[in-house]
Amino acid sequence: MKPSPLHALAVTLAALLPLTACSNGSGSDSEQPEELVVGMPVDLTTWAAADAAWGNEALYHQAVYDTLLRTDAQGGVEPGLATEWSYDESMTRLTLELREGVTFSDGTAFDAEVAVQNLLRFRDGASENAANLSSVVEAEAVDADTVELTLDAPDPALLTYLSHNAGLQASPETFDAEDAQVRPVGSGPYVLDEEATVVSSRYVFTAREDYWDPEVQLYPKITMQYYPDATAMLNAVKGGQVNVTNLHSSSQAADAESAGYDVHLSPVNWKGLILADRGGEVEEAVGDVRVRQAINHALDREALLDAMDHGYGEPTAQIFGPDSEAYAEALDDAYPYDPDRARELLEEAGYPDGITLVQPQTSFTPASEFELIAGMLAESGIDVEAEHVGSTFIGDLLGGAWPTFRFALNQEPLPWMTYRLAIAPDSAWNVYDVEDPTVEKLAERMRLGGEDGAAASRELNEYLVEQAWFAPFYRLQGIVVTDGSTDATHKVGYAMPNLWDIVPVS
Amino acid sequence: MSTPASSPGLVPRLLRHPLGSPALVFVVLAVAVAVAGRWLAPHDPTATSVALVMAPPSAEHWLGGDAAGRDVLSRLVVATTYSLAGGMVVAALAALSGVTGGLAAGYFGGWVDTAGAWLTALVMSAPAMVILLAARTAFGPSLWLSMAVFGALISPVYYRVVYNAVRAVCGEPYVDAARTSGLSTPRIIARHVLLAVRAPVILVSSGVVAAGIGMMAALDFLGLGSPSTPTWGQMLSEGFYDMARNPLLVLWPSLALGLTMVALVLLGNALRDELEGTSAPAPDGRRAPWRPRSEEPPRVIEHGDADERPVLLSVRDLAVAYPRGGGWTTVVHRSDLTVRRGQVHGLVGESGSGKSQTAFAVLGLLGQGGRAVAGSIVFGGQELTGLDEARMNALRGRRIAYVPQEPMSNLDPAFTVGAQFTDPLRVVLGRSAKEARRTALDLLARVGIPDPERVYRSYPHQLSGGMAQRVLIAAAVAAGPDLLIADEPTTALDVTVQAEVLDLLRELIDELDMSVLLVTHSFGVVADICDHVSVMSDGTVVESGPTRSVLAGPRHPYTRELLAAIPRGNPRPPLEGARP
Amino acid sequence: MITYSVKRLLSGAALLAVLSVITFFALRLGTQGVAQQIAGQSAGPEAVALIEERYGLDRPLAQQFLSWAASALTGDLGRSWFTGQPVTEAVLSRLAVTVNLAVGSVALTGALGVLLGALAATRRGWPDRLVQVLSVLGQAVPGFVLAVGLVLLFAVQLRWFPATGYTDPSDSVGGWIRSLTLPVLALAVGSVGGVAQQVRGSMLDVLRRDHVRTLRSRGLPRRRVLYRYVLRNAAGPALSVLGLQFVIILSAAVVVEQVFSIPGLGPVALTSTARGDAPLVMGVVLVTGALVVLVNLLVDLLQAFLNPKVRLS
Amino acid sequence: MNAHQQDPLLTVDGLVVEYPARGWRGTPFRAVRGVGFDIRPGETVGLIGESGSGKSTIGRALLGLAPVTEGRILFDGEDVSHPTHRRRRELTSLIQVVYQDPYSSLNPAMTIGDILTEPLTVRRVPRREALERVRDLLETVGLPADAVRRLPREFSGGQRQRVAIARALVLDPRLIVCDEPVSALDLSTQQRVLDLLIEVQERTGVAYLFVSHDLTVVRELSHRVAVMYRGEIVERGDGDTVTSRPSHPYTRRLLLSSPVCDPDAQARRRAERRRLSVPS
Repeated sequence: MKPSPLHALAVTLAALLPLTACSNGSGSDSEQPEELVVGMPVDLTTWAAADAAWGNEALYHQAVYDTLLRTDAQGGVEPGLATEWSYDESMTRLTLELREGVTFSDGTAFDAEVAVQNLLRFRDGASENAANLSSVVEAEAVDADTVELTLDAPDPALLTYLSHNAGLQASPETFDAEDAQVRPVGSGPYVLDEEATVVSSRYVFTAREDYWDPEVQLYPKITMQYYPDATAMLNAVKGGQVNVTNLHSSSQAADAESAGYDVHLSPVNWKGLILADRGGEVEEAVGDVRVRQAINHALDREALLDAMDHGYGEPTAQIFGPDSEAYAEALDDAYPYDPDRARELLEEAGYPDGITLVQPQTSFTPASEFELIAGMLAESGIDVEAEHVGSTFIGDLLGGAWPTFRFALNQEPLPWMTYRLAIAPDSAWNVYDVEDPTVEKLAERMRLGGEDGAAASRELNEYLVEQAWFAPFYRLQGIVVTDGSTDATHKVGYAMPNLWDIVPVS
Repeated sequence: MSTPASSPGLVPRLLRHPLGSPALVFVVLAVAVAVAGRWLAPHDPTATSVALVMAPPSAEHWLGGDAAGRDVLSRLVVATTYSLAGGMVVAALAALSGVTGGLAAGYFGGWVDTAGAWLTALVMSAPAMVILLAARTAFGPSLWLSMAVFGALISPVYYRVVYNAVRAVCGEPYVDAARTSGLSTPRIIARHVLLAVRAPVILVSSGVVAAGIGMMAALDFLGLGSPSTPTWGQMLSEGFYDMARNPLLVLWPSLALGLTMVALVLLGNALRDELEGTSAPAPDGRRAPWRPRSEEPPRVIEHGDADERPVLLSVRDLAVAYPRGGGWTTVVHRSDLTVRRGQVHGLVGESGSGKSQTAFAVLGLLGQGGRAVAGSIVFGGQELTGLDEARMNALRGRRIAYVPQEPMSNLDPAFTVGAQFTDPLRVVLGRSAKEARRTALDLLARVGIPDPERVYRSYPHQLSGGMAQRVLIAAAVAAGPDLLIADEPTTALDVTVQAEVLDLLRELIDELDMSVLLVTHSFGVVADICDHVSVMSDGTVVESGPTRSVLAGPRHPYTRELLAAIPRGNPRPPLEGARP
Repeated sequence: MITYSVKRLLSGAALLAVLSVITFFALRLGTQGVAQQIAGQSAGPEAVALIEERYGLDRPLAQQFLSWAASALTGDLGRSWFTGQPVTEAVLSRLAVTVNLAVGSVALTGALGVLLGALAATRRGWPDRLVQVLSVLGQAVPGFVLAVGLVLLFAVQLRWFPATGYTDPSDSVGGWIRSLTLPVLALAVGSVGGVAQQVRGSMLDVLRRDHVRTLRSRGLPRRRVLYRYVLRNAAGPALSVLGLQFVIILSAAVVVEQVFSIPGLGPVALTSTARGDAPLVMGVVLVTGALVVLVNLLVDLLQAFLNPKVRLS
Repeated sequence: MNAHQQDPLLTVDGLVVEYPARGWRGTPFRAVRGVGFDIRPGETVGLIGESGSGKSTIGRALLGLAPVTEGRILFDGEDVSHPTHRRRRELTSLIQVVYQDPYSSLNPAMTIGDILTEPLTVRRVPRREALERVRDLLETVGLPADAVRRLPREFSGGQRQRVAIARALVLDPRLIVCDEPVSALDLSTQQRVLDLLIEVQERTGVAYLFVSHDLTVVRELSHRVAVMYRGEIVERGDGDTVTSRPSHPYTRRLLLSSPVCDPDAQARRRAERRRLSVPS
């Protein structure tokens, strides 16, 4: 560091402060990793397995719980508590062989009966992903270590779901316990240290002895520190207080890099407009495919990427990511930026004077982004009015309050998952429950999987882009940073790696 | 006494204030920008352009563009309007509820007062952030709403100030006088009470506006602002978001915010200085040297004096002055005084004649900044002017003693009589705690206090005025001083008590063989106890001599006038037709 | 004294009752769709209905409040809707942190404020100017700007102190001090100037009073009169200001805790209010309200102790 | 003027003033304990007493500023001890007051003109007329006419007390309560203010209740005098008798305690007072 007046001042102050003697205490260079500190951008919703959330919260659960199956970083299904799995011919009956001799941290044994209960409780629970098991009609313990699931229709994503929250296995003792939300009892690699934990701030885990898979216990102790504030998170990174974290914003990547962190990028979400009222139920104009296409043409995706996310992403017009079978590179450029074409389309649709859309504006994203997009759309004759909303935003959104709105949705690893998330008539993000015969026909083919399923998913992608159900801007890079003592392998479709893919660097 | 805010020349006075003038100018400028912001802004502050995202300063866009590609300068200008208006809303709402509440509670008292105090406590114990957030979730993110709620939350600031001012004013006879003039309550409040709270309200307001602007910035920082309203705080928090890419985006709003708040606070300080008259006097370096008055006062008229006792105190050509503005206010000009051993010397004059200041000069205890600027004070052969602190202390504790005018205000209310009585005995005279206590109790008994033990343990407010004066006299004579300076020692007492205290003084003088310089305005007191008298007028001793001689044959016109003015006490004849 | 305290505590209890009514209804009327939020953004109507039933959100508001109040009176503040943590546990564990922070700041403010104020009153000159500058800065620089500045300098640049987080004294006393230093500074700098100015003002006021001259007339050295008599008389107003500062700092701590990611009451207050976690919000409001009531009572009792006139009547 | 037949202007009968206790359980403070006297038109009744004797409280009770607990106050035959709000305001034009402290009894922020016209303007007297009347009054009390535009702080204590007297006169009252009107003034101005009061009384026929602790001053002004001690009247009679040949021991002590400005006379007084106080 160059000597500067500020530095001189600091040195003077240092002389006055007796506390500085202990400032070299954080052993960042020690050889044996004692502890992993993970910075978490989201808080844990609940420990109750039946109500659990996933996505950004997956790390919390992966520390304490086992799932029936696991997915590796590339999305391949691997054994978890279930060692073998097989479907029948009709693809509606799934048999799982369970690992023997597994116990929960409270000593209770894990068996088929427990697994069945966990599955049914999740299906009927309050998790936002409860619908992931909606195809399961029946679950049965055939014997102590065999579970059989009966489905009402084939579900190509079921195995993946069982490696997520739907497959979480909690001790039956917690099922009706009052403190299930705060006191997890799982069979996983770590147990929660309740003494050291501060709910909604810091969660501390210690490695469990005699865990069946010691290979995933890479640290004796893990601390997951929740940073509600982006600035605080960045300060923690700059101050070297975390080993690994998922940054709030791409604007912080440069800071993290200059603080000596490795930056891992991977496309996670697509950011864009959901043109939800494609049936024209509330806003007639949005029901017209030409209007929706006009909106797509009105977007200068490159410019938006640079302006809003500093280039950390890839412009696209499709909602399926490159890791998905449905992905088609050509579709990224399906709607080049063309305000004139946009106006033409509007005119053809019968809106020569343009249209006006009302969109929700929240404090979750910077106001500047909203105005930037609104300004861009206005050039093509599409005026956007802001409606300011508070915490009821999500509920209203899913209730269909706004025909079009801006959001960022996960790019699921499997096309079927994307379908379940945002396309199926009963999916959460198809907020007006729009049902399209073409889409449904393709979905039936996807459901059966195989080559034809993959082909159908590509057709679906093409159809959705052509019909302009969405107006994506770009695929946003998820940014995970690791310090010098840590490495992480990115997991397809998700922001954070699997817990066991975060490893010490020797 | 408070000077009203409207008195001519507050603005000129502010402009002369060293920190007030730049602050005032800045605030006026900021307000002008706020008012004209809409027209001043070179570009549409909400227009976005991808090309302008994070653009560096250019000829077209002086301060460049922000993260959304908006013109930073235009936003800064328009944000001034919203930021200042937000601060104003805070102040307006806080003032509205605080002033109304404070007025009502202070004026009516009783249950209104109780209710007001309780409501204030309620508002103050409510967690501000939670309330702000709850209001925000309830009614949506509106800058004005948040500011109004914040205004309500800090209204106790006004409430307290107004309440205290009103309480003080309501004790003033002029409010009683208004009541007895037949003014209605609303009119009394409007005409008399409001006038008195105006100054403190103006003072508080500049701080509250600043607090409001600061709060707005904090809310924006927490992401709780109103995203559609451009404010400095919002620009700042957006700037923080992109600090690594473009630190200038933090700089501009910080400057606007910081300078405005500093200006407001400084303006408030300057206002306080000017309204409360606490502006610091110019430092000595810049003060013109003291000069005597141009016209020489006439010399003292000395009556013939047979007193041959040795001189104890000799004051010659004494002048006392206080710093005022860049110069001096002279309160004593050329004062001459001779006090002999064993003499009781009365120093008579009207208020403002400089008699007390002469006495304080002898004690070396002139008020803040005051000093003996000319002449000499010789006590027991020692020159007192220019004597260092330690030596003066040694004299004060032992050889010169002082009895003040107001017995109650001259005892420290926070300490028992015993504590403040014995402390000087131990520190100055080096007595042990036990000795000091015995001395004190003996002296308390000596000055005629019936139950010395009880008084020793008492706090001043538990004593009557006469009792307190006896305590002060006992404490003054504890060291057996050569000279006792008594400044109107009986003026605050009832006549019957006055007579007793004068008797006590007379006895002590005989007993301890001390000289007394007795400052008084009453010739009756002089006639009662003094063997010598000096008359002061307008800072000068005009006549001096033995009491009998001066009272019987005053020679100076002023003395004559004074003696003639004493109410003659001619009885008024009974009214015609009075019943016996 | 005891009857007075009991009376004050009763009035404080009434105050808390009113406060909880206001907060409850403002919050519940303000936040709709809590159940959706608890269930998660993609949750279907079944999951939401389940949540509503589980927490009794389908009942009329008044009924919800009464049942909350009934169990609150028995000392049971319920569990957070979102985290499921018992509210008493959540609030008290975090209160300890905030109180650490607030007491530290008030102590620092008090010590520095009295010292500087006394110096400014008696010496004028540089201490006087320092107090002026500090009080202007304290009022003019928003706490969060100061906090961010402190972090950038002392934590990020120099790495003397941790940038974020809080270490419990039971883990490491040194770590505890280190983790509190910057936040305490950030909070104290804002109020030191104000307190110093108050101390200065009331000392100058006391210095002008008659009894100071009388004490000096008995030969007591200036220094002794200042530090024994004047300071004692000026302590009352200073104490009032400190009490007020405690309340202000309690509010300001919300922002500072956010910047330093300190698990105090602030983040809980923010998130629980923002997402409408009524039981937790009520817990926060009750506990901070009670704290303020107690601090005010304490200040008044100390005040009475300092002022014999009040103490003895 | 035929004073023989005149009924009293003011009759105070069995007046008790109690101030409510502080706190719940304290006993109320009884400042005046059953006092009776009367004042006839154009008469001055002096009320002498030391601090805490209740003399000022009686004045405040007449003005409605202190609560009448028991007894009656008859003004011109009308019981005004508990008047309605409205009547109280009407009474203010009949009963006026001059306070002790000329510094605090005038609002420092108002001009003399505003202070003096205020009682008139609230009674809807046109401003012009009010100013006319005020100019006359300023002349009466011996102040320059340009005083209207000036602020109280531009005047000396004695002059301010003249303003206060003018304010009391502005409504043509029939009774003025003078509450220690000269005790805050310098010696040289006391006599002039006393002279003014007498002159005003002779000219307008207004009656005074003259409250003071100073025997000499009371003697100069009062036709009749009552001496108060601890809330009660201990002696009453015509001014000269009570103030120079008192019969009650307390009044005698009061008289002998106030010093005279002749050393020899004062020495005699002192000796006499000592003799008096020995038995007690």
